[in-house]
Amino acid sequence: MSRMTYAQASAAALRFEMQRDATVWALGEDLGRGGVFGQYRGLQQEFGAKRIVDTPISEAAIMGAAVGAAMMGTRPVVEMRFSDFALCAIDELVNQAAKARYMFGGQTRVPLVAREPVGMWRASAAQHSQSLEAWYTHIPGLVVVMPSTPSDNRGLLAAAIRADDPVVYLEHKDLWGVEGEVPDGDYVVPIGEAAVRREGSDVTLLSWSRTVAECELAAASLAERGIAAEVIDLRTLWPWDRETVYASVRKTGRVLITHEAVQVGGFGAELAADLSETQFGVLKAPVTRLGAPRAPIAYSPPLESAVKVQADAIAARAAALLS
Amino acid sequence: MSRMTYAQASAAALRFEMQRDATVWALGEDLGRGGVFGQYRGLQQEFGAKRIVDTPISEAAIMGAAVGAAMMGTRPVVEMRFSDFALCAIDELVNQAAKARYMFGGQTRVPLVAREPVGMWRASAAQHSQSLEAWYTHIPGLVVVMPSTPSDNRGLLAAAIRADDPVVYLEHKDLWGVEGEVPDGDYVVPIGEAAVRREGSDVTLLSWSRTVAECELAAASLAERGIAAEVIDLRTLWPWDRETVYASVRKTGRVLITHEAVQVGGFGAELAADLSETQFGVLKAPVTRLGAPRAPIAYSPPLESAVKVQADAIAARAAALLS
Amino acid sequence: MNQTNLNVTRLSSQLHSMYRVRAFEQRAVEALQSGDVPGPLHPSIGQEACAVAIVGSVERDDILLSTHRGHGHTLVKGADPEAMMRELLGKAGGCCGGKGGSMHIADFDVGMLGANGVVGANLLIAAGAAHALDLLGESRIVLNIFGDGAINRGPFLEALNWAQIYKLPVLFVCEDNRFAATTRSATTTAGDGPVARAEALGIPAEQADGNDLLALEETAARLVGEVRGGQGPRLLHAVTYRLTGHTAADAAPYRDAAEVDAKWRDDPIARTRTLLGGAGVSEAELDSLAARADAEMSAALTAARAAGYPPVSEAFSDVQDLDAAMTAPGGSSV
Amino acid sequence: MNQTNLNVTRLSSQLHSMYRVRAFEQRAVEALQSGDVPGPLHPSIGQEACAVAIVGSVERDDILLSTHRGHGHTLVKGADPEAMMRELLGKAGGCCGGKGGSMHIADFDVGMLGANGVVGANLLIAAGAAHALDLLGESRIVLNIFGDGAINRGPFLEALNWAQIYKLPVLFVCEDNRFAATTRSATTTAGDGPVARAEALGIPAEQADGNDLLALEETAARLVGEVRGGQGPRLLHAVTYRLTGHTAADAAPYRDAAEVDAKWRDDPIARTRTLLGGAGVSEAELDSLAARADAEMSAALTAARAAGYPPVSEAFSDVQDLDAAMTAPGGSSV
Ligand SMILES: Cc1ncc(C[n+]2csc(CCOP(=O)(O)OP(=O)(O)O)c2C)c(N)n1
Ligand SMILES: Cc1ncc(C[n+]2csc(CCOP(=O)(O)OP(=O)(O)O)c2C)c(N)n1
Ligand SMILES: [Mg+2]
Ligand SMILES: [Mg+2]
Repeated sequence: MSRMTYAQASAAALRFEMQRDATVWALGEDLGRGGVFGQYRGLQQEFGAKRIVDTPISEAAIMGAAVGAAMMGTRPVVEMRFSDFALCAIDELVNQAAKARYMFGGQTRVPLVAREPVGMWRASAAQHSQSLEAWYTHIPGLVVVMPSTPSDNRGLLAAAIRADDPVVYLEHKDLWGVEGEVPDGDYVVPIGEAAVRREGSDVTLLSWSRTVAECELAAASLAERGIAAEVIDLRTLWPWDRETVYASVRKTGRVLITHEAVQVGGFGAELAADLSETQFGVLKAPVTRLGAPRAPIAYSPPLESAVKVQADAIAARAAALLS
Repeated sequence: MSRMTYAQASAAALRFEMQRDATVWALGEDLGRGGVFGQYRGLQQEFGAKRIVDTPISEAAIMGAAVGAAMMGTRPVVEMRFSDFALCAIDELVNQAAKARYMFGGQTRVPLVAREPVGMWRASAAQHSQSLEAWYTHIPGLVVVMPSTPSDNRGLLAAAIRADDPVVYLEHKDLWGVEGEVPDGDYVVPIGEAAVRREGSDVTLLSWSRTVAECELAAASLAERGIAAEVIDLRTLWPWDRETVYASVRKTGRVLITHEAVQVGGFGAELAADLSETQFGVLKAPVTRLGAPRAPIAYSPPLESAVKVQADAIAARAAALLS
Repeated sequence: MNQTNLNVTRLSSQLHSMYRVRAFEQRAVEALQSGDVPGPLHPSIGQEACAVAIVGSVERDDILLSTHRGHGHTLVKGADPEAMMRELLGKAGGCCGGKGGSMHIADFDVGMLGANGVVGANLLIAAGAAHALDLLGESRIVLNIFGDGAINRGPFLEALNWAQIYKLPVLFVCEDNRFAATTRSATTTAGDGPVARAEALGIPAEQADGNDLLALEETAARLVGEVRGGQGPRLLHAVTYRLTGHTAADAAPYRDAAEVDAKWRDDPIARTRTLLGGAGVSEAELDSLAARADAEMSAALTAARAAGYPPVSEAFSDVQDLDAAMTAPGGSSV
Repeated sequence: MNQTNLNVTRLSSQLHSMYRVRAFEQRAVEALQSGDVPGPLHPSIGQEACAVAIVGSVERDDILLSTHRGHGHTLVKGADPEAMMRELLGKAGGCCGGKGGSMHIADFDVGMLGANGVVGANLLIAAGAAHALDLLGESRIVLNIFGDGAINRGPFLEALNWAQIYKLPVLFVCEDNRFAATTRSATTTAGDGPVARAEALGIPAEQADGNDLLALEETAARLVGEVRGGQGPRLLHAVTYRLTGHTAADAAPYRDAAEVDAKWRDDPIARTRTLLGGAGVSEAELDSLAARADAEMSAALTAARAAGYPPVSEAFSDVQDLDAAMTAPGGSSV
């Protein structure tokens, strides 16, 4: 175990994978200076400019080249800098990477990882704050991962790099500096397994990414009011861990799904729809969602906060499910 | 009233709006020869090449230029040819068009219409068959419209062109040739109003676009079995007509939501989540969805059919809700 | 071209190859008309010299990325015509198992990494394939063919810039058939075209007559040599003409019959045939090349027609490893 | 430049304008350091001649589209510095009501249609704005400024090709400060740069010293005249240098102090000051220009600091007309 930040944990994972497998490489803007969030710090010095590649501002080419390079048997780790800019490379990800294996009848695989930092962070405003994970869950061929802790960022990035299909890997910008204990050596967190962050029997708080911490705070405050909330960190959005989630819902009979993304059409809708249908008989209250309003994200801090899903609102909503 | 196809109805709408308002114009590839589906036939002859603009294969520029032109007070109608190619212009639609009004604090509007033909049609395979309406419903600032009949294509396209915000206007390729009676003159179908296509009290079949016709077939076959299905054509996905849908669900207590898009993360998830929550007390059965499996769309006809949501499956699912 | 220098054997084999491409396209169009091809078809009739001269100038283990109009390229790269025809008909045994169709034809065994349904997308994939070859220290190269319409999409700039800054082994080929669907690409293309654009990026580039098999081959071979020699990317602009419609369903009423007639007189097959005739090859021998090609492609079509469709379960395979269980009909639902 | 030809009054006013831009940036950086600017800030220190000479060469009712590094352009176009400063601080009365911040600064009243957070996106919007002017038969023109990093994104190609085929009234300006964030753009840019790329598209283009106010103005004015005259698009490549970090938080350790020191000796403000000094303007007069600018921008910052934040309800306004009721906290939910 070593203590490190979420950003450092991702660098440790990439470093380990690059040492382990010579076909792993990374490409993106400013990587040679450590990347905009320092998550590539030291790697170009260690692996050289051919494996940690500084690219032009050409998001379509970064992703498109990764598709070609992946089809040729390498494992590119694509850095999109802000997930918002990944919209400049959506054709390459959705029409090419996600479909190549299928379209060509299984002749090829596209083992790339698209790292796309998401979320609100320091008043970055409408074009630098989005969380569009729901889009990727809707696209056949894509795996969608959203780590919320340093150790998961180590273990899940390793798993993503080893996966043989394209993985959309969404780190949260507000988590880069979060510290935690991270296993050393060969450490992999399997894709598709949720983590129960806190056990409880009254209500399930289902979330991922930065909002998990808000759920943990909410659960603590609910505990003071005598409500035992179970907090589940989904970690992988597709394929998601039905077993763990269903077991929790069968126990609590109440679910609040929360996420930072816009609520309308968010991945919470998929989960709510699924749980409302499959757990119809066991639900003691309607499955409830709490996401952002359907508005772009403003720059001004009080306006930005107004659309952020926070512990108080989560606790209030959860409590309402029991009243 | 005139009898015309869905494609002709859209041309009639555009023609009427272009006669009515000199700031309306259209841009896209091959429009001067009528567009790939004939939906612009005759318009360049009538309005000239400056208002029906033949463009290069530059989807990003088509959409991006429309954003700039809309901010300058014109009303561009963007033709994306296949909604799949609109992925080459997603930054322009989602980061620019959808956010400009908000980001600039209300200083501007972006009254563009993005026409993006969707859906499976004649073995077009994975890159020419997608239905990604759910994506757009998730983006604040966008209106999302999906007409299913010739007369709606006349009236809704008119409404979309007159709207002051960006409208994603998704016609279904398999409907181009469908004929129907279409009102003449100044005809507008308000955005945000669903249509009850068939009344019934046992189960609500909620759908849009091409799948509405499948629901109508399913309803007819259910009627033979003594089940009275109500068929609702949502027509506008955002903002959707809660009043009409809620009223139907309150009446039937059972809902099957069907769409051609992939079920996971489809707009059906949003509707199911909303209905499961808001109608919790009145539901006699779980809200159920029927969409495509999470797989790309294959070329070979039997494989393509296998992922198509069709009347038989709809009827079977609906019947199961009553058993 | 001094006819005494003609390598008659080689040129005959190239003419045969052109006939194979044409016969394949003709059979495919026939199959479309008979209702056997369910999806769109973009024939390359009139552009066979490009396929034969350019694709013929790389090795079987080199990599090819092509377009929606890629049957000829795929065939010359070495793919089996019957597997291709099965693919066009959506049948089992198609080179993509019937899942891709004409627009996604591919045969990875012969280095053909796919046609593409998105104009311009293949340039980026090609740059990336070349990037991987460079990273892996391989000596193979990438051949990337795209149309005159593709040079106005952003990926053209991004891919060429990319290939040049990393000095990647890729030959970009703009196979210019003068049309982008129903639009004359000259009307939507600013400046002097792909050569000027490549040169502005520091990439040596050449234009050639795309219907002159021998000149084209000479140019392509030279550029391939430079790319293989590690000199970085090159661009070739091959000017040809699309003798038929954009798709097999397009009667192309937007151009004069006279224009097309004139272009038929520049048919690369006829030109090559004339060369061989001039070198003393008999009409009968030349006809037999055509006949052999026709027979081969007719047999391919017959076999494809006779083949069955893939099992419906194939609709749900090859999606991704991690959620096979979740890719069932009805999606994630119960 | 023959100093006897200097228009001292005009040049003094231009120097004042440069001082205003610099003072605005310095106050903004100060405000960031004091914690008053919540978001990212990209100062244009060292690039003031571009703002003053180029933006100064269009009219107030012409249209401007700029980048994330757009304070100087916006100010010269005529925006109110206090409204701009309020915007940077996210305060009520900001030119975007506090909703945009530095990266989305805009003032439609002075034809400034926005900075942009997506590198390269503004070129397409600019082409479209010019397209609308053409369609509406107006004589105004569009000025579009972007960085050296933007020329490697697809929109550069698509926008220039577009503007040229429709002969649109737009002046494209590559304000080349040698860096794209922490990367020297020369290392990721193939070929000879924006002039060569524009010329390959048939667009007349010129390079100029971006720190030489008078030469730059002369070139910009000429190109603006050609654009206004209906001759179609033009491109100007202004070569300058980013004297500070990419953002106000970037210490730019990736470049030598010596390099930066040398560039400070090319500071466009110092150069212009020298010209005026040579023409007999006293140090005291020159200092007073700087002092006036400092005072104005300090006042703007003081006012912005004193201003309140917009009401929280503003988070939910200006989204779209049709679903105001649905844009409530909690989204679509009950
Ligand atoms: C991004 C994109 N836009 C539009 C289309 C529709 N489309 C298919 S082929 C074609 C014309 C392409 O012209 P060109 O590149 O010259 O190739 P050619 O068809 O002439 O071989 C168009 C516009 C597409 N497939 N992809
Ligand atoms: C599409 C996109 N990719 C990446 C970024 C991140 N980014 C912001 S500014 C910048 C550098 C831009 O360089 P240049 O165009 O030269 O402008 P400068 O910052 O030098 O003014 C980058 C990479 C972005 N905003 N948009
Ligand atoms: Mg062409
Ligand atoms: Mg720069």
